[in-house]
Amino acid sequence: MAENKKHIEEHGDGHEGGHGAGRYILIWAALLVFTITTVVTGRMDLGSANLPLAMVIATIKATLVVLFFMHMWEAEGILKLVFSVSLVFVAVLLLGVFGDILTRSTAALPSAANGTAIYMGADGTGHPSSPEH
Amino acid sequence: MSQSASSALAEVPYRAPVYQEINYLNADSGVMSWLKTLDHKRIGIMYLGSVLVAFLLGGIFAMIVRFELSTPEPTFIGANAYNRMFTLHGMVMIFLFMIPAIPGVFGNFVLPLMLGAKDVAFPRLNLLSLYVYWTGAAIVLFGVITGGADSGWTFYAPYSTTTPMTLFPVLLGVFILGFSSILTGLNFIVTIHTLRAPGITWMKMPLFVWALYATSIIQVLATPVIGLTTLLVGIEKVAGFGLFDPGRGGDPVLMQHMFWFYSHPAVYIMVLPAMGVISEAIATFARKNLFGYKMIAYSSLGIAFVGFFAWGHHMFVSGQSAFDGGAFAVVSMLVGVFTAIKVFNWVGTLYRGSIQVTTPFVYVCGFLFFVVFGGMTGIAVATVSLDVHWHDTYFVVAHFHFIMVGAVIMAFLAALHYWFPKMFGKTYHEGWGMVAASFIVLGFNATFIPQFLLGNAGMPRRYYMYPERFTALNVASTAGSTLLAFGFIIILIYLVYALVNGDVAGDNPWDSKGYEWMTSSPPIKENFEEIPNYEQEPHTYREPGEEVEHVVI
Amino acid sequence: MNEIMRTILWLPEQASTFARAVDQLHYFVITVTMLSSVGVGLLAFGFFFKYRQRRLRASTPEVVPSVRFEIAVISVPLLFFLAWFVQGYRDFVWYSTPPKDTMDVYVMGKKWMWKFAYPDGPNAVGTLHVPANRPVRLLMTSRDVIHSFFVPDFRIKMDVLPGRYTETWFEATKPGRYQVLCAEYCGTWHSQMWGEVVVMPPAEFDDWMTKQRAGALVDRVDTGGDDGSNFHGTLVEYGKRVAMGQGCLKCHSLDGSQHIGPTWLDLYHRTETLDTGEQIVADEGYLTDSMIDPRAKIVKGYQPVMPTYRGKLSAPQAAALVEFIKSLRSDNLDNVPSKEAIYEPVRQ
Amino acid sequence: MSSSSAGAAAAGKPPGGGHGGHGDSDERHSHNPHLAHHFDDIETQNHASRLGMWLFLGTEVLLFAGLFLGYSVYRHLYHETFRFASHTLNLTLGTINTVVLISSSLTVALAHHAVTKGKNRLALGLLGFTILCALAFLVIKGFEYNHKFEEGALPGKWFHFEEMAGMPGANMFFTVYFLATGLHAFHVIVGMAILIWVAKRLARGDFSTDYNLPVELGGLYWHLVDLVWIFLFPLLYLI
Repeated sequence: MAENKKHIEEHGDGHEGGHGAGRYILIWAALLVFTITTVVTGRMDLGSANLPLAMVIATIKATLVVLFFMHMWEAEGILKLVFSVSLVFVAVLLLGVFGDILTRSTAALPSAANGTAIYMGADGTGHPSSPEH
Repeated sequence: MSQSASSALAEVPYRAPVYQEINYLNADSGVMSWLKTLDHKRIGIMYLGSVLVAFLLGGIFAMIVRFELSTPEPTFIGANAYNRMFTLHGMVMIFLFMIPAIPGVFGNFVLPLMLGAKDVAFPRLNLLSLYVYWTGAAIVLFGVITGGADSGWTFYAPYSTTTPMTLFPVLLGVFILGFSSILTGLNFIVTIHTLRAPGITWMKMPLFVWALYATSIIQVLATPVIGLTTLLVGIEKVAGFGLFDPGRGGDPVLMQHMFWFYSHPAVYIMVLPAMGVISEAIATFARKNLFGYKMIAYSSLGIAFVGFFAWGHHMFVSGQSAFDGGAFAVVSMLVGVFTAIKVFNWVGTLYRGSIQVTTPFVYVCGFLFFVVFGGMTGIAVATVSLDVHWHDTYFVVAHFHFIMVGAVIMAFLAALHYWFPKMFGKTYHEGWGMVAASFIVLGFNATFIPQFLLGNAGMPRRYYMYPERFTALNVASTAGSTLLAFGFIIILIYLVYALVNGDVAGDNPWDSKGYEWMTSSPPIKENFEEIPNYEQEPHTYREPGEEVEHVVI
Repeated sequence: MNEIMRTILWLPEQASTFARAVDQLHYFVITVTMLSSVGVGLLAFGFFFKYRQRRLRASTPEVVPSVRFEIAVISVPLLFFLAWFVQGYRDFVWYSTPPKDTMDVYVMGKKWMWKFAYPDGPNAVGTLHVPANRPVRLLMTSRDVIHSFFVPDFRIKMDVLPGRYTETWFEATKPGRYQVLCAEYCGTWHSQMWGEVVVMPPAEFDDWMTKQRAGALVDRVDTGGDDGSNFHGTLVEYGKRVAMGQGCLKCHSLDGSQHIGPTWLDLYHRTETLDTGEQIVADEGYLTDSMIDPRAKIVKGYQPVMPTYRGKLSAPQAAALVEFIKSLRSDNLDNVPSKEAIYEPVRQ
Repeated sequence: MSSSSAGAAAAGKPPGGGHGGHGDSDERHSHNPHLAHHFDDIETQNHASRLGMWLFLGTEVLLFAGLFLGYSVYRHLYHETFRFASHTLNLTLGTINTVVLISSSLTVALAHHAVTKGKNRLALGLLGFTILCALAFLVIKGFEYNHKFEEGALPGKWFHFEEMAGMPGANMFFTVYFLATGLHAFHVIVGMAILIWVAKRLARGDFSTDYNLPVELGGLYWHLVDLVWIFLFPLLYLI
């Protein structure tokens, strides 16, 4: 990638360094393969492994798109920083909320068994609005 | 051209100030030249007009609330009208005034001047952000007039989704205002990265620029979340499907998490620029280098970052888990430390200075007291066990008004007076300035100190009627607010007079070394005839080559 | 000392075990806060006099902080803050972990009243009787929006949410009457959503409880035959209950929204155009007629689909419905607040 | 709506600045019509535009983060229901849509590549294909929505999905489903509008090997649309 870096410095917007259209097609093929993998494995019963597996595949796909289709691989450092920071704050948001959800007592969760039963419906009609009452 | 660059020492003969005849104000004429301008200075001026109208409206709502509370029984408006009034007061003050106030007005006006740039990076986006602000404001006001909103500015579900009032336009307006804020922040970040004049390195940026940089990061990262939250609440209100309806297994506490994920950092969107203003003004009026420049700069970034981890301290008794409460509480303490660093450095700047006593400096002093008291009561309410009693009482109301009014509005007024000559090339009447400042500082204390005691005594916020035992303190608070309002009226009068009939200020009436003063006042349309030389740091009052005493404490 | 500080700070009585502990920390925190803000203010003021400008464009020394100074300004506040946090969090954990042997009371918040229910005792609206020196746990839920159960004298507060239970506990230390306030904004009469905790000496409380149970058995009223005689709310509240029970709200909205039938919001004294083109004012007579013979006068734009309620509604019920409709005004969103304590008979 | 204008403005900024009223006041820069008066050179200006675009993409990420948060919380609370509900969605259509979006991402990247190589006609063709893909995505989504409406899966008071009657949180799944895919579809429409605008300018001959930033930035926005879908697809359709 060293040549690419140099190339950018020389031309500023020259993101098209040493690679051609072939690389894009290669990435696209990889994305398709991953898509098929995730579809096939997604409906298998892998127990608790389904969610992590699907997320790992999605993350790999997203990384490929960001790095190569969006040229993050050869982008200036600040652009990398901007995008990573936004991801960090997504993590912060999830962390703060799950710190609450995972440590709350069961009765204080909205899914508490009698939750909907004691709730009279926000419109005060006394008819719980959910179909699952 | 810059006048102060070479004229420095006292023996320079006195020259009568001159008014820059050709400037950005009269470069083009006609209403359309304003509405279609891409000039950051004119956009700043239009923001100033807009936020002042918003402030006036918010102030009127506040006075209605205060007068209603002068007796424990209904005084002159009904319960629903009262509920609308405090909602409007909060919404208008926060979304229409506080958030755009300092970045939109002074950020737009002085940021490029401080960076030696001819404009912000995206001038069209800048104008668009003003139009988006107007659109959002118009929709909020439309919603207020036709439907009314009585949910409080926090629009907690499920109250907000079930109130009979049509809340949707107001929520939509807030959503749109968010875009204006994002555009401003995005523009500032890019400007600071790409348009610093040669010589202005990161560590030579004026502290106001650092503050705006930190603010912009929050604006860009936090605002989308409130946008989504208002959207979800709005959709739930209108169509009945959102994420927060307990009747369908939804979690209203999730809504509070999402709301405060933005709204706690939003406090720093308001306060950080205010702190930037204070850094600038205190260096100018003490005629001294800033004590601990780097610490102030880094603490701005620190506040911006840590501010994102503290939102849960608004929810200690909301049904959030005790574990999460503790985690958020301990992070909140860190924010306090960053603020403390800044305060020590400001006071340190005054030490051995040559202090020029002016109206903006009075506001700076007011700010110092208020920010310490407001900030430390903030730490007090972040102390979990104490917050159990204080949460949702007037103690909290008083605390955040110390920050919002005591810190932000003091800084806004300081900025308005400090940069008034920069913006218009005229000076206001110092005597009246002092009178108004006294009214405001005294009136402010008289309004909000009783509210701390009310909170201690246990009066919850958003109360239309209250038990008899709270009467005395409420009357005191209402009386104080009258003084406060009176102070603002005086300011309005003398500033309008100054605009029309004020004395010529000259290019640099305060003898400041700030970068924004290195061009004429008011500046020409292109900001600079020639990019100034930025060899010296922005807050250094030592002349080039001059030997001064070097003190380390 | 405690009393002096409490008076200066306008704090209410300390009527629970938690209140005393919290107030100690409160005094410490507030004292430090006041001292430091006044200190900073005075320091700034002092500098302001000492170093005021004596000469135009005077040159000033360059003062910079040493590393030691920087460490000090970071660590001293941090130490204070963390100390507060540690003490505060310990108290909070105490406050959020009820002891094992509590007396449980169920609390239901609804616009704009508090309802208390003992697992095997009476229900009460507005007043909660508890014994002194015995920990009481409150299991709280809301029927509509979020409320917050706040007793200043106990220094306790907890949000009451719909669709789930939150809990709080306290141990009252002195007999007396203490006000309950709603601290989470909940609509028109949020400011009147008051209740009372009556703390009684333990022996007296046991007596009271026994009496309640005995009396309740005698006066027990079944819920069948709902003719209003056993409903202890206002007529408007009764009307609301009737509307829910009869299913009126399946077709008529209360918030002005369009539905199968005309909305009840602002219906009273509204001028309506009938499908015959005739204009009428929806007064008590029209409203009552419409329940008994709904298809006689149909408002323009609506289908004649409402069944008759002749024989299904008693006279008091019809009157209560009319009263309820009258109360639905967009400028007066609901009925008046309940201030008085109302007791409901035992339901077993 | 405002999101669209913000996106378009961010993408369209650099050339816009060049057409700005006072771009010609400075003689030094008259050689490059795309350079705005307040930038020293075109590299800085392009860097600024790219930075602005990435910041905007960052805000988009945070916008969707709120919905992903909602999904995660309710999935945690009602995981059985969510698992069941995801199986009621049409996996075939979802997979086709994924392939369509990934392919459109490829073609938009290739289009930019072609412009930098001076092959404007090829680029126009590729952009046209991308826009067609976007349209196809929306049409397929429309069919899916229609089917779900008929089944009564629209949440709130319309919810009467018999297959899932009585399952707690069923309504929440479809709320997340409709809000997330709806917001995503809205971004597809915005992205399509941006690409049409870029294609129009490309056809007019505005872009060359030297100046093609709007193609790149429009492409970035489109990749983001793809990116969001890459996560939405497994979460909603698979697990």
